Amino acid sequence: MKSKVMGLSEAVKEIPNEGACLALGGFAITRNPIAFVHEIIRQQKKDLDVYQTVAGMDTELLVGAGCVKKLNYTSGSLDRFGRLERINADIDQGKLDIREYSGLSLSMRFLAGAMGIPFIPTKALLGTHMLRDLIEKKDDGVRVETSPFDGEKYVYLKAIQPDIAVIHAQYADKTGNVIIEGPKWDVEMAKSAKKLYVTVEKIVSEEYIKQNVEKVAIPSLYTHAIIEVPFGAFPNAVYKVYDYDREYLIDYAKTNKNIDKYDNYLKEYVLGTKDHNEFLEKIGGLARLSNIKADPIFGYKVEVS
Amino acid sequence: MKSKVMGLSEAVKEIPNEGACLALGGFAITRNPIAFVHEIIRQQKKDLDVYQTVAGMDTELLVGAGCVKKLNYTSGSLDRFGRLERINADIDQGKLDIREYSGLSLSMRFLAGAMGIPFIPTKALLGTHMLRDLIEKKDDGVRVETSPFDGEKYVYLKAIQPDIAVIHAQYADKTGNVIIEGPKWDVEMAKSAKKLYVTVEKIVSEEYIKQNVEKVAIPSLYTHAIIEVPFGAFPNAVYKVYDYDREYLIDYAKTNKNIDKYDNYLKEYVLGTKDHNEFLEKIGGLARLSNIKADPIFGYKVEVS
Amino acid sequence: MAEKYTTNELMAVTASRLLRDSDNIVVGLGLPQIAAQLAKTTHAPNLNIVYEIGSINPDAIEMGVGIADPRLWYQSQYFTSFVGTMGHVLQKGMIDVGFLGALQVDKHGNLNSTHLKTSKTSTGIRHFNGSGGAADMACFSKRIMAVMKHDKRKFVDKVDFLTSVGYLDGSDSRSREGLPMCEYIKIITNLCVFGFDNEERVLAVETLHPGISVQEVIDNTGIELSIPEAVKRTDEPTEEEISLLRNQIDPLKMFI
Amino acid sequence: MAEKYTTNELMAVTASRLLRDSDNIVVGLGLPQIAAQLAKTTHAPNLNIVYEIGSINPDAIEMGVGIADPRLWYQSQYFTSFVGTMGHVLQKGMIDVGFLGALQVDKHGNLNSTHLKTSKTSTGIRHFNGSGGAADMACFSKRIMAVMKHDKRKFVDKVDFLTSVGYLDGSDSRSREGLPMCEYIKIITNLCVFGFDNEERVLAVETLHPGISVQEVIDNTGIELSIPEAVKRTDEPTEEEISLLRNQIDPLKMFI
Repeated sequence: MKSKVMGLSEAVKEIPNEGACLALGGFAITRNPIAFVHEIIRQQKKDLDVYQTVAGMDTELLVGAGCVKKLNYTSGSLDRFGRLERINADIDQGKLDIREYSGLSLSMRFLAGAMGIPFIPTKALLGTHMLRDLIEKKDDGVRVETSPFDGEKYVYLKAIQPDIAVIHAQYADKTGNVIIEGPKWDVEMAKSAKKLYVTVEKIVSEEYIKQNVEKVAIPSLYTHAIIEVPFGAFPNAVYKVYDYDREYLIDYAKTNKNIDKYDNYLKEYVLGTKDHNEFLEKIGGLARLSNIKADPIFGYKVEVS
Repeated sequence: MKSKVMGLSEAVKEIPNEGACLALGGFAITRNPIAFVHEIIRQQKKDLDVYQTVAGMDTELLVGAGCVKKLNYTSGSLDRFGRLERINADIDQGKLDIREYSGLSLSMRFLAGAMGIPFIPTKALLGTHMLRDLIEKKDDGVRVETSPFDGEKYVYLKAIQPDIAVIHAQYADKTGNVIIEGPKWDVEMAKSAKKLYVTVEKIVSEEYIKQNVEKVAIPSLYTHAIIEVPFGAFPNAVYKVYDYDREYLIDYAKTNKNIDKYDNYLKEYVLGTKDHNEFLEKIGGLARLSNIKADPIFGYKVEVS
Repeated sequence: MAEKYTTNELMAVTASRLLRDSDNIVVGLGLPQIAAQLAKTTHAPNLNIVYEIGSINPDAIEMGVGIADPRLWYQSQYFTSFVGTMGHVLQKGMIDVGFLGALQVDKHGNLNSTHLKTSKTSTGIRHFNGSGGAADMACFSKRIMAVMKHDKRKFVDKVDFLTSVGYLDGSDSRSREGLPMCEYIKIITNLCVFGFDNEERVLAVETLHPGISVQEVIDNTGIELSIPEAVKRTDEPTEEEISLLRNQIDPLKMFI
Repeated sequence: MAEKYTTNELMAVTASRLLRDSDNIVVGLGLPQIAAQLAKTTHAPNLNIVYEIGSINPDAIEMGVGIADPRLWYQSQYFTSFVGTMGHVLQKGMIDVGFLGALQVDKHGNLNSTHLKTSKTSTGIRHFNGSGGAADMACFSKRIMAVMKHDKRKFVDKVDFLTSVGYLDGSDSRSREGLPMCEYIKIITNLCVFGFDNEERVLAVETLHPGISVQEVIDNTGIELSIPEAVKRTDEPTEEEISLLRNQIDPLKMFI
C-alpha cells in the first residue's frame, strides 16, 4: 500500500495561508499536536477558524501567535497548572470571534460531519447562554426546532467537516492506520475532516497494526498524511509514551499571564527554532525528555524510589 | 463489583411472555445467540417484535417456532449455505408482519436509540420500495422531511430502544464488561436496548478485561446480564473460538425448506432438549465440537495436513 | 491477450479494470471480491476494501461462504460496527465503488434484491434475501457496479421491488428525489457491459463481450434495446490476468 | 462520629453519602472524585465512574492534575470517545449523578463556569475556563451535585452567564424549556447543603454544617434566604470515613 508519510514542514505547507478551517485534537494537557501547531506558526498561517472540544496549549499557541480569527470550543485549561490566560485575555478584549458550545454539542457536530448527515438533534444547550449567544451571533451551527416525532424542542446541530483535522497519536503505519492508546475523545473529530493529518510518536510496521488491530482507532482510508514527530506533544502527555513535563507547564502557566512574556516565548521557542528537533534541543534535549518517559504498564512516569 | 451473572433459563424467564420488543445480534452465520433463542422457544414467548440487521438462524428459529409477530430487518441468509426459507415462506404467505429497512437505516435507528436522541436524518431509503412500504404500513420508524439546514429531502429515522437486546460474544467479566473479537456490527444495537443480555463463550477475570481494555466493546454499565454458554452460537461461528459447522448448516438449509421437517427439527432439537448442554450432546457432543475449534491466530478452523 | 478464458473470468477481469488505484470499495463475496483481488494484484495496489459487517482491508487467504465468514477477516486493519462502515465511511461519501448483485435490474438501473412477483403465493410475492447494505451502497457510492447473469427475466422494464436506487424514472429523477448523484452505473453480465450514460439514463450496451452477437443480447434482455452494429467489444483478458485468477486468486475455482 | 475533621473532609463525606450503590456517575478531579472514591470504598462498591474524556471505571493509584492526566486512566475497563461518554452514556439518560463545580450559582440552581462580568475589560467580561461537559451533565444527569466555596459573590440572584442549567427561572420552567427533568440539585458548600425541593425551585438550606450559624450562611450568600431556626444539621463524618480519607484515599492531602 502507498505510503502517506510526509515531513512536517511539507504537510503544513499544504494548508492555505489564510482562512482554513482547522480542528485540533488535544484535550487540556494530553495528546496536543504541539509540533504541528509550532510549524503552523512558523509558516504564519492566518485567519484560522479553529475547532477544539477541550482546548489546551495547542490552540492557545495559535491564538497567541495571531493565527486565529474564530475559535469554536467548549472550554480549555492546562488542568490544575492553570488557565489558558492568553486565550481568555483575547476574549476579554474582544479580539477573538468566539463560539462556545457544550462538550456534547460540539462533539456531536463532528459526529454528524463524520457521518455525512446534515445535522443531529439534541437537548443539550437548551436553556444555556451558549445557545443564546450562538443565536445572537447568527452562528449557523445551531437551530432550535421541534422534532416531528415527539413534538418536543431540540437543538439541531449542524454537521461540521473541517478542512483539516490534526491529531497526535502514539502510532501509525505508513499507510495511515492509526493506533490510539487510552481515551479516544478525538476520533469523531478526526473522522469528520476533509483532510486528516496525524502526527505520531512512531511509525510502526503494517504487521504491528494487524497484530494490534483492536487498538486501531482510525483506519487508513481516513488519513491524508502521517507525520512522524517523536515528542510531538511535548510538554503535554502521550499515554504510555511520555508524561507531561510538570516544570515546563508550571513555567508556561506563568508565561501565558503576560502578553510580552508570551510574545518573547513564541519568538524564542517557536519562531526561533527551525523545526521540532531544534525546539526539543532548546528545551533541554535528551536529558529532559528521558526524565518524562512513561512506564509502559502505568502509562505515565512512575517515581521509582 | 456486583456480579451480573445469570443462568440462561432464569434470564429468559425475565422476558415478558407476550409482546416483548427483542433485538438480536447475529449476522447471517456468525455470533448468533442460538442458545438464548432456543430457551425463548422452550419458554414459549409469543408475539415478539423482533429487530435484526442481517438475520440468520437465530431469528428464523423464533419465526419457525411461532414466537414472532413482527419482524424488522434488512435481509437475512445462511450465507452460501442457503436462504432463510422458513422466514421467506411466512412472508410469502402473509403470516409475518414484516418491516424492511436498508442496513444503514436500521443500524442508525439503533444508533439514535443508543444516543437517546429522538431521530437521525439520512438520505438512505429515499426512492426505495422499502420506504414506500413502511409509509404504506404507517410504520412510525420513518418520516420523509426537509432539513432546515440545506432544504433537502431526508428520511428522519426514529430512535429504537428495544426492551431487550441479546448478543453473543467471546468474553465478559462477571460485572458485565464485554469483549468482542473481530467485527462489531452489533455494538450500537446492544447499546440501544433497555436491557442488554449477553451470552458469552467464557466468563473471564476482571484482570483479563483490564489487560485487554482495547477489546472491550461494551462497558459494564450497559449490561443487564452475563450468561456463560459455551458453544452458545453453534452451529454458527464465533471468531477465534470456533468455526461454523459446515455439515450442520448444509443439513439445516435443507430442513428449513420444508415446514414439517422444520417443525420436527424444533420438536427434537429445541423443545426436546432441556438446555443447551443437552442440545450440544444431541448434535454430537464433544467429538463434533472439538472438530470445529478455531485456530487462535486465524480465527477459524484451519485444515492442518 | 489470453487465448482461452471462461465467461466468469472475462467478467471478473472487466470489473477489475473498472477499479482505479486508491479506490475505496465495498464488496460482497463472489465475482466482485475476485475482481477486487485481481485489481489489487495488478493496477490498483492501494485499493481499500470495506466489508459492511465491520472489517477493513483484510488479507484473507481462504475463500469464505459470505462476509460473515471469519475467513474473510484474517489480517484486517480495522474492526468496527455496521454504523462504522455504512453510517460513517459510506454515508460520508468515501466509497468510490459499490459492487452489487441483484435478482432484477430495470431500464434505469434500479435493482431488486428482495422479492419477485409470482402467482403462486397468497401475497403474490416470493421473498428472497433482502437488500441489507446493498441499498445503501446504491445510494451513496460514487460508482455503482452490478454483476449479473444475463436473463430476460432479470432485465425488466420495472423491477418488482426497488431495493437499490439507480436512476429511478430516468433523466434527472434521481437527483430530484434528493439522492446523491453517482458518477455511473454499470452492469456487467455474461454477454455485455451495460451503462446509462445518456440523457434519459436508459440502459444501453457499452461493450459486447467477444463472440457475442447483438441479437443474442436483445433476445436475453427483457428491456427494449437499440444497439448500434458498430458497438465496441469488451477488451479481452491478458494472459497475466487469467494466470493470476487461476493460480493465485481463486485456485479452487470457487467462483471463476 | 469523628472527633476532629476539616471542612473539606465534611464536604467530601456529605457528597459521598449522597451517592447510592450502583449509581453511574460523572466526576471531575478534586473533592467530587474523593467523594466518589470514599463511597466506592464504603457503601457504594458498585459505583460506575465515567470520565468525559473517554475512560470508564479506572482504578487509579495516583492523583492526577485533571481528567486529561494519564494517572486517572490506570486500570480502566473501557476507553471511548467524547461521543461515547457524553453522546451515548450521558445523553441516553444513564448517568445518575453529575458532579459539578462553578464560578457562580443562582437562586434557581443554574451554574456559571465560563465568565464573570467586570468593569475592567472592554467587553465587560472576564473569561475563565468554559463549561466543557459540565453543561451537558446538568442537562442529562438524574441528580446534580455541585461542590462550591461559600461566598457572597458566588451565590447570586442571576448568574452572569448560564452554562449549566438548573431550574432556569424556577417552578416548571426547566421542563417548559424542553429539558429533561432531574430528581434534584444539591449544592454542597463549606457552610451548608442547599437544595431546591420546593415548588418555586428556589435555593433553600437543607442542612447546616455542624457549628455553622444561620446568620453565617445568610451573610455569605448573595441570594435572599429564609432559614428556619430548626433547620437540620449535616451529619458528621464517622471515624472510619475520616480514616479512609486520610490514610487511603488522599494520603498526600492534595484535595482534603
